[in-house]
Amino acid sequence: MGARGSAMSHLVKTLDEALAPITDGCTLVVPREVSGVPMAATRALIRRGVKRLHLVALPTSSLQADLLIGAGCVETLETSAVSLGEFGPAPRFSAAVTGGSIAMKDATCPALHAALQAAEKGVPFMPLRGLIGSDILKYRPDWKVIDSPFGQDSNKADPIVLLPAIKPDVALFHAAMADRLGNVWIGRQRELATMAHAAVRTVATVEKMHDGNLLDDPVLAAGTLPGFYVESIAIAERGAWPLPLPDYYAADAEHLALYARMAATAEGFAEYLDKYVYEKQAA
Amino acid sequence: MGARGSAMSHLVKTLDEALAPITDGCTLVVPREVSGVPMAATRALIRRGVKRLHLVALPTSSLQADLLIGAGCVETLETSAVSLGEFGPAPRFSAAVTGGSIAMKDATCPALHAALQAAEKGVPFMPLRGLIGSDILKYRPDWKVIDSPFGQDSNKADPIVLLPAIKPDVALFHAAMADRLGNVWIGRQRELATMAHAAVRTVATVEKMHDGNLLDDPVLAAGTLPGFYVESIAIAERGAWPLPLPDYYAADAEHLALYARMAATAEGFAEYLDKYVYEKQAA
Amino acid sequence: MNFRDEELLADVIARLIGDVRHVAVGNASPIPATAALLARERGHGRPYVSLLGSPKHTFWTDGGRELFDCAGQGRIDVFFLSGGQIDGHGNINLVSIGDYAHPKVRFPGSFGSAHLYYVVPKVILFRTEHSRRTLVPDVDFISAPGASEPNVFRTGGPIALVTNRCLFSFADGRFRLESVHPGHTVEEVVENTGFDFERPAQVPETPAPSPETLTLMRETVAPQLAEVYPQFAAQVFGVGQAAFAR
Amino acid sequence: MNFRDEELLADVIARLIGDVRHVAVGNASPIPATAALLARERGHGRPYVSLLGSPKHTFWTDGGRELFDCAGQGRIDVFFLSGGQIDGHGNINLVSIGDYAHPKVRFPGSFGSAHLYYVVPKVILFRTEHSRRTLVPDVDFISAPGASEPNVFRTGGPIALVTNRCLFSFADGRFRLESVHPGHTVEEVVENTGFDFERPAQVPETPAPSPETLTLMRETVAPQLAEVYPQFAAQVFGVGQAAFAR
Repeated sequence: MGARGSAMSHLVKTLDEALAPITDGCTLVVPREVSGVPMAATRALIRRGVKRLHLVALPTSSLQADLLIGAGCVETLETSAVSLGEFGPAPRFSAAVTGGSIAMKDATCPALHAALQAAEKGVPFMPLRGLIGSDILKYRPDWKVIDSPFGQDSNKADPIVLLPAIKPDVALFHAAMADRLGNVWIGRQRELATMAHAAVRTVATVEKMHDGNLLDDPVLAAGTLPGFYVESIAIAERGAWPLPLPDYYAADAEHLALYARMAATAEGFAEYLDKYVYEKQAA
Repeated sequence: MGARGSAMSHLVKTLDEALAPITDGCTLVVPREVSGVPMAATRALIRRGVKRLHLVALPTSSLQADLLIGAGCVETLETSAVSLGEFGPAPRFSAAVTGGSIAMKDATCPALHAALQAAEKGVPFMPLRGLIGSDILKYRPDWKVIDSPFGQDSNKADPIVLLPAIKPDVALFHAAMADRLGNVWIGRQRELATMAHAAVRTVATVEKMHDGNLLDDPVLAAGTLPGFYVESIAIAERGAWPLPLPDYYAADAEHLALYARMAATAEGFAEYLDKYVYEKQAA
Repeated sequence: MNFRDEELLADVIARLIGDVRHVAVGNASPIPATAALLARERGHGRPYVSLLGSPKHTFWTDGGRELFDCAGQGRIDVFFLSGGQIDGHGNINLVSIGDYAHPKVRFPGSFGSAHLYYVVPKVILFRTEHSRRTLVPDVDFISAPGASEPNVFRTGGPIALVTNRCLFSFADGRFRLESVHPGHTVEEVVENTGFDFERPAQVPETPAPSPETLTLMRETVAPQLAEVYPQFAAQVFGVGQAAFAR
Repeated sequence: MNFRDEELLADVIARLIGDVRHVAVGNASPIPATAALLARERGHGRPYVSLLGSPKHTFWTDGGRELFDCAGQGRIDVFFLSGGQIDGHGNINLVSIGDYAHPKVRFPGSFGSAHLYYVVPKVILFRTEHSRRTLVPDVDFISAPGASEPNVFRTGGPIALVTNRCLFSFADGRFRLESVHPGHTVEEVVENTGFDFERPAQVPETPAPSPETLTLMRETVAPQLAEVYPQFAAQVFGVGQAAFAR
């Protein structure tokens, strides 16, 4: 593994370099609030001015989607919900949907998990129970209903929804640590592995580098995404701030409340961007 | 969790008690050689004289299936391969198939993984690429071919195989450790979690008990099957012997070579059972 | 014994939960959480209670899909849903008001409702605001329907709707007024409900929580709740941070 | 330079591997493993090599399904398969001889072949025993077919068959004799092959491994191989346990 090992250390890059695979117009999948949201990376993408993202939030999002939408980076959004949780609705998301400035692909949580798993398994679709009779299904012409060939009663159709695989160009998330071989410790957040398996490329930010090979210790290996799937890594301390990195740090409730207040208006949101996103670049 | 906690400690039983859910005629799923094969439990089942098992070996088996088949415990076997690996063919398996004493449901490895994942997800089937044109498919009337509604070319059918979910009555495996709440540390062997999710009941044997709650430590939790899915646990030190428990102990090559020699004939196999399976009961 | 609205609602919900194996409660649902923990105390550890969003009270180790897989396996018996709108057919709307393509109001989204509503045997709808704005004849967007055609696979669905004014049961595609909470009237319920519903000639009053129930909630449930909902536990039950030590 | 049969075969296979990203080698396959490691040395770290059955040389952390998922994702470029029987259509049989319901001989089973053969772009068939018993006109049981109808999703399949006597390429549903190994003859190949195959007017001899290749195999590859196949490495390359220290 010597040659591979030395080649792999080039994976660790500056934040901006690591984010290079996320190009204008690409399909980007990001995780839910408790699974390691790459907020430092999100601010860097906004500073770079990424455009026309097809954002897939697995299966929901909060501040991250709201910021990207407010900053004009998103063309379509596929997700099951965007909300600031106890801090209220996601104001830029709501404004963009009612204002018609983004295209919505409304889903339901397990449908997004299943569609990513389809790409992970290299199959064109996954079936899912539920959905039939909902308006979610009605507005998703890309989802198909078939009569299951395994229906119990041959006299009655057994309709079931098939969801096409979602194969993102890039998966982006934040995690506790990585090693120089590109292995990333993701713990119980198994959907991060599914995202990486499903996506063409994976970019991770991490709190810190781990000395040695995460796969050498069976206990750490159990929670590790192999570097085989990883394109680039950047160190971003407190890289989920102001969102939490569960088991490591809590959400910054005060800042989230501030965001909810400022982002309630377009002007306030612009001020927030100036102060908390663009300022970082100047610093 | 207090009440639940005290209720849960009743999960830890003697080996024979723990195996009670594995009744005659049940569908039992067991893992491949490197994922923790419950050999002590297998010998206990043979001593108890379990009959007519529908054995699903995910996705292959070695000594375990050969022993159960030779001892007359198996009615049907669904798997992708049975072999003693470097110790040669599995003699009792080969004899039973050529002699017609068990019914075979030949599969291919990813088909079994997918069929268990279907049960895990509560869907009636999973699609899989490949298989079309093989005799595996030809002899599996329970597998269906449909025309994928997501085919790229509307003028051409895009046939794909749908595999019905496998929902075993019991999942049985051996792992490194468990705690008194029923949580079992399975490490990287994620198919053990899928087996447990898919099965109605799960029985695990473990090398040792872990003090405290495996879910309390995020690093251990990443490799833990929650006790929520577990019906019973028994301690069985070196419970995979003579097979390996990877990261803990290697296979007993000498014993496996001995088995291969003895099991080559029905008489030799009977002698093996007397010496290495029934003797344990007398001891 | 005096009691608070929250205590009455939790008691109502605990009775609806009944004798089951596993209750899962979504994020930001302190009253259903109180009810689930109360049911567990009464059942001496049964049902198993998962409080989503609390790592201490959930067991998930297979990522975000595990909750839904678990429901698909039939391992979740009770779940709670709500809606920006709920209609008389049991349909819930978590998406938008107005035309979907050009909505007047946008809600967060459907979350897992379009799956869980079909596969969790007892879904309890919970919406404290009981008004013609929230309880409508027909929702503008069906995140998940209250009932399905007979050949649609469905092992679950709504069994009841609990509001700040009353308890409705749900069966055969319709709501039925089961009881009106103390201090409220049938007329008030009719006036504030946008959909038709069945009702008996005499609508009973929702029974007040018994002194035993109140004691159990305040002394045993509240300290457990305080770990997950400290503000709620302090406000409703006067349980402070000290309870963490228990 | 003198060389052993195993060295010749590994060199042939390394050339078939070509310039790819990822080669996966199944259990108990020391010669393909030698070839994959040789290709990696020549490519200065590319391709990535997974030796199944060796925790040191595999990265899997998602259980037994990850290999197949990985292939389904298009992330495995080269894999090796064999067969109790291999026929002239590239069909392989890993199941049984005789009627499937009442077989005369039972092999272990198809393993992952009925998926991997379809989705791994370069499948190299490897069977050292080259006889009319193993290379047959038609297999008794098709574990996986060599070719498929045009509308069947197939991104992979066999590209070659390497035996102890020769190298066949495979294209358009047929084998073609590409070269005969030193010490063997075309007549011998014809005599020992149960299926028809194409062949050029002049069949070249398989080139011997170059001195550079032999040095690379013996000095650099063999010590790596010894971790996984100590017996093979010792027998073929004379590498002992001491190599572990490297």
